[in-house]
Amino acid sequence: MRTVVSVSDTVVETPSTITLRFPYAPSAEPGQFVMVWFPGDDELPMSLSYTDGVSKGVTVKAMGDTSRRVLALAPGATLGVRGPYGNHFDLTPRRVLVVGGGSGTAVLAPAAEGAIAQGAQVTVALGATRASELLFKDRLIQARARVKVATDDGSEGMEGYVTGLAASLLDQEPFDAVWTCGPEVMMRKVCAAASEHEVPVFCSVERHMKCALGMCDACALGPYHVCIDGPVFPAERLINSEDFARFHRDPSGRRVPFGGPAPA
Amino acid sequence: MRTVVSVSDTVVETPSTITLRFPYAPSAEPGQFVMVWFPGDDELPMSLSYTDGVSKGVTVKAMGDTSRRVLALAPGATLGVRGPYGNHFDLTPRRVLVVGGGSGTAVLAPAAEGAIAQGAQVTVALGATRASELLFKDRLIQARARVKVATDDGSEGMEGYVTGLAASLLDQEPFDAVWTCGPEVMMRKVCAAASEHEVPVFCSVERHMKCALGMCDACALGPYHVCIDGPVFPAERLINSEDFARFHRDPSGRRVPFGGPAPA
Amino acid sequence: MAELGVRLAGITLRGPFLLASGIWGESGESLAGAWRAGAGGVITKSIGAAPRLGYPNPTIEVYDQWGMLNAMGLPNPGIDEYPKEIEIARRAGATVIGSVFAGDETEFARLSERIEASGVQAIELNLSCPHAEGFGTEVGSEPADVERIVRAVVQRVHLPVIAKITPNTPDPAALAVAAERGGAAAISAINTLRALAVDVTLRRPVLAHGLGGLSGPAIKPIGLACVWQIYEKVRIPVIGVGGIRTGTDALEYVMAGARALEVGTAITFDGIGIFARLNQELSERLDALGYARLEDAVGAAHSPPS
Amino acid sequence: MAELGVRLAGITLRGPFLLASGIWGESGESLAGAWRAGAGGVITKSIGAAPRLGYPNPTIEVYDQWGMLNAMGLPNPGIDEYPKEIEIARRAGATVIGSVFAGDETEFARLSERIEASGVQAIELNLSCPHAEGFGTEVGSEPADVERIVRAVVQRVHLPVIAKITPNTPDPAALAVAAERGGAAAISAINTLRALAVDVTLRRPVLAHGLGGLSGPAIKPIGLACVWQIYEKVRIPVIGVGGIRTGTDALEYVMAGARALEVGTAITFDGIGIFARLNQELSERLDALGYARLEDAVGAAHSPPS
Ligand SMILES: Cc1cc2nc3c(=O)[nH]c(=O)nc-3n(C[C@H](O)[C@H](O)[C@H](O)COP(=O)(O)OP(=O)(O)OC[C@H]3O[C@@H](n4cnc5c(N)ncnc54)[C@H](O)[C@@H]3O)c2cc1C
Ligand SMILES: Cc1cc2nc3c(=O)[nH]c(=O)nc-3n(C[C@H](O)[C@H](O)[C@H](O)COP(=O)(O)OP(=O)(O)OC[C@H]3O[C@@H](n4cnc5c(N)ncnc54)[C@H](O)[C@@H]3O)c2cc1C
Ligand SMILES: Cc1cc2nc3c(=O)[nH]c(=O)nc-3n(C[C@H](O)[C@H](O)[C@H](O)COP(=O)(O)O)c2cc1C
Ligand SMILES: Cc1cc2nc3c(=O)[nH]c(=O)nc-3n(C[C@H](O)[C@H](O)[C@H](O)COP(=O)(O)O)c2cc1C
Ligand code: FES
Ligand code: FES
Repeated sequence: MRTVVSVSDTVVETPSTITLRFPYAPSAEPGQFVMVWFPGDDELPMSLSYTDGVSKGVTVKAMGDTSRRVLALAPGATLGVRGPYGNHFDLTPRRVLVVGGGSGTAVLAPAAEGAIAQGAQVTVALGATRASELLFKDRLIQARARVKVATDDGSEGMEGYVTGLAASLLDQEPFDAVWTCGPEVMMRKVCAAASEHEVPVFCSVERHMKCALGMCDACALGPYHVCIDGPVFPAERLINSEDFARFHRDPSGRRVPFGGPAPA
Repeated sequence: MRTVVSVSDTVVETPSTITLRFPYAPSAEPGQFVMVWFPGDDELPMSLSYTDGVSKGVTVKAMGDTSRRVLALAPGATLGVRGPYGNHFDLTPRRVLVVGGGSGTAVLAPAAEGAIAQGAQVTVALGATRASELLFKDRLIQARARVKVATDDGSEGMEGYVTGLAASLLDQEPFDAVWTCGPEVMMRKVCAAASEHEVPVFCSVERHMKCALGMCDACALGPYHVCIDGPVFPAERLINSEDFARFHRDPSGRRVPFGGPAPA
Repeated sequence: MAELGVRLAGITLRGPFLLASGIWGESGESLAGAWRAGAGGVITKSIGAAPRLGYPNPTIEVYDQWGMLNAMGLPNPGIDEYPKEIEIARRAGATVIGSVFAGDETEFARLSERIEASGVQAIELNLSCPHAEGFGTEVGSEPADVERIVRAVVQRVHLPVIAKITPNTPDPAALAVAAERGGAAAISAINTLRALAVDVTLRRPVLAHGLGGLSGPAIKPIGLACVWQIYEKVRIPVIGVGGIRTGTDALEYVMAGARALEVGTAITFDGIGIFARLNQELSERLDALGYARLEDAVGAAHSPPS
Repeated sequence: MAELGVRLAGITLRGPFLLASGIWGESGESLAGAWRAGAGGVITKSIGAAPRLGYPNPTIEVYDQWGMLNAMGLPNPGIDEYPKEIEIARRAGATVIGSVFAGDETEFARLSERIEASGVQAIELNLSCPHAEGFGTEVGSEPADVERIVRAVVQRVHLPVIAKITPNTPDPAALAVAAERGGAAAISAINTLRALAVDVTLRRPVLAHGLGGLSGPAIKPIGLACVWQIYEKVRIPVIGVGGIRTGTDALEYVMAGARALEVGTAITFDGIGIFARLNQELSERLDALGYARLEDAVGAAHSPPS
């Protein structure tokens, strides 16, 4: 069921982020993810940052051991890929606000491109810790999105969190939908801001994944399995959840607070 | 892989022969056989005596324990059926001599009908021990075959073996092909008679069968497996064989002479 | 409509299809979801003494529609945390069976007491995981071990104890007989078959753990043989598991001797809606064959109509 | 083109794909036919002391493309008649391996002597048929039994002795180690898995014998696990068997530790032409991965590239 592919191109997007392009035929929609096996290392869920045609791509942020090693991969490296899995963004809304925090933009970029190609007006609130970590800014501009930037340290655009930027955009103009991906505390804030204007929000959520087939229960989030019922959820499925932005499950299945102690 | 079917009709064809009709959808050609499971009893290879449409049929001659019990079956009896298996008669020759001995006619009748439907002239040399054992005489006449009869006891038609009848027909007129099924000694004689006139002969051969899938080797006949390479063989594959009309294999795989001692 | 409810080991199941251990079984909400989808009962993930992360990914390999290989490595939140999840499932009204795994009879007994206290209605002992060092088949392959473990548990709990048997054995009935002797109230058969996949391009096993367990349609014939053999040797009820995907699969198990059924891998292929479909299909099958109650068909193939 | 010839247990095989015992193996002409079709060697049907009719039909059940169930019941012409068949295969130039089954070590030794005298090049002991009372798994499930039988044979014959191991065991490597200790020159793994099919309409097992053995693609993951485990514990070569249908299947077995392969059920699905195709596919696969010789890939998955 896995296809072993050879990396055709690598692009270092930011000091901590790399895009791997590889030939992978199965068709995919923006929002879907694949399980990527880095042989000898882990197999990890990764959103497709390029969904069109055969040359798919994932954009990986160095987080832990495996993803740090991914940063060093070069063309010719072999990966095992399965998927795509999960649901995807509905690209029909006409005026979309995209709110991306850090590597969350990986999954939002192809969605923004897809919507624009269908005639939508897309505004992107792009956030990062600092200017050098802004992901896909040029790509989004080239796709004719209107890109607004916020950085924690003010090295580019607005100083502060992207949530503030998003809130002010929502105050200024009407949107038909908000798409967001990033840390759940960030997404919760985006949901709150959008709900004031009654704009529907779709959040791409991450949970620990093993099977990606709706079987092992690793990715359980309330009554949902993120791998098959998500990763894209309408805000109303999340905001009243006890877990959203508060708890996730570690690989043992223990419900642990975000940022809480690592399991034994 | 088996379909359990319910017998829709039974026709007692002769004192020792019964036709069972049952619904069975897979398409079949005249000459092919099915494996028929009589639950609680054996599973046996049986030529399809009716190949057209969904209402297939087999015509069973009481030989041993199981087939004797088959004679008592009534509509509503359940059977397991798998197949059809094996090759079939080529129905293109224009002038065909059909030579049927006893229950061998079961497989020849649908072939004769099929050829006639395609415009062939079919002559049938029909043999049996006695008049009451003549199989499918009326059916063949109704299909517009020219039917000639021989019985061992002279109770109908020519007195003597059907091989003599066939030989005189071959002497009298030209044929493009001979189809035959019956005891192998009979078929060997038919082959000999036809070869004098250089008419190609096709024999439907029986061997002990278990898998019917070309695996278990039970039906080995020289380099062939009757279940997948046959049951219909051109004479030239048989006449120089050491086994044809001389040896068969018992269920243990032992090569034993026809009519020889039953295995321990 | 044929009656699908069964009595099993002293408990009443509203239907015969149980959620198999290890599928949708780590979180209480998932257990509740399987119950709401029509499961007759839900079996928890096998729970151990301490939280366990399981093996690294890749943990699974899928073979088209006929099978699946997994080596999850018995990840579980541990017995201290897990009762919270059971509580959620119970509040949803589910009949919950607690599954536990351990390395010896002392730990099995201790865990069983703990899980009993959490409000489950029966306890299934995982004596059969084929790929976890020190657990599963490693403690469940010898009849004497099975008997000793079951007895130790039975002496400490009041709930019915179900022994889940491995198919990686020459004689599954001997293991079942040992469990019965030890006091088991029922047998489940089977767990997965030890199996492996190799990626020839990468020159390594596909699963991070190497060896895993095969489940899904491909193991149904093996599960049926185990249930058949066990049914002939024990008096306690047998729960059939392995490759069940249709009502006909279920009925094969029932006629081979199963009184209830567990469903795992098929959920991956068909979604949780499979429980409703299985109830429907089995009921129709029974009706067509003239059975008023599922229980009447149990073991039917051992004395076929003449 | 990668070199497919292998040395195995002192004999040289022109190619790694052997005809598995029980398929095309009752008649000498069929053995010769498999050889002409490209088999690297042909293994006879398992031969016993006396002619044996086998079980009544139905003897097989096919599961779509993923598996097959059989209970032939070890039909065979017996050791007195069978050498004639071997002679026919030998005259065709085939490398013939004689398979024998017996109920105890004395009979195994006697049959092995007889089959040695008939001119085979190696002897495979069927210690693993899962459905013949008194034979197969019934004598081959305990390491001590395996060791004793193999030793009794090895003491009486000069040919290399191959022990064919059952997968119906918690520890296939223990059986292989026992065989090695007894003097086996190679191990084949695996035979079929004990299995059953029930016809729910007829309320009875499908096979006349009830229990049978599962073969074909579905058992490949199980065979791979056995070969993997055995390879880690013995020094003698391992022959992989179970579900091989493509060159990739074969290479999985090779990388798991097999030096040669047996092919059975796939012949039913694909015809005897499968031997030519397998040689071709395996050779291409090896070329693509940069292996000059099949032997270089043996066990490769045990030490993956870093
Ligand atoms: C649907 C989905 C899409 C994702 N898309 C992307 C993406 O496009 N780009 C990107 O950089 N990251 C993405 N991630 C997150 C990514 O999978 C993890 O950040 C990455 O696995 C870190 O791996 P590591 O081994 O380096 O970290 P580790 O050192 O193993 O752990 C660091 C953190 O990574 C997370 N993580 C580790 N293993 C997994 C796992 N199997 N499943 C989920 N999270 C895990 C955990 O939160 C863990 O605390 C996605 C996750 C999900 C669930
Ligand atoms: C391709 C093929 C087509 C056939 N078509 C017909 C047909 O249309 N009508 C018909 O009456 N008969 C047909 N037969 C023969 C029929 O299968 C046997 O005569 C029948 O099986 C006798 O069964 P029994 O159990 O009553 O006999 P038994 O008492 O078991 O044995 C009597 C004889 O029947 C034969 N026989 C038994 N079992 C088998 C078996 N599994 N495979 C082959 N032969 C067997 C043997 O020659 C045996 O000596 C066909 C056989 C083959 C191979
Ligand atoms: C991913 C996965 C995890 C499993 N985990 C457990 C477990 O924790 N405890 C257990 O007893 N069985 C476990 N099993 C085995 C199943 O409960 C079941 O016995 C087996 O999968 C056969 O049934 P199936 O073919 O319906 O899946 C697991 C199976 C799978 C596929
Ligand atoms: C119809 C059939 C008959 C078999 N007979 C024998 C036998 O006589 N002796 C033996 O050692 N194995 C026998 N086997 C087992 C095969 O040799 C082989 O080990 C098994 O089928 C797995 O390989 P496969 O999946 O390629 O068929 C038989 C298998 C089948 C399907
Ligand atoms: S990752 Fe296994 S259920 Fe979602
Ligand atoms: S019946 Fe088995 S090979 Fe023909």
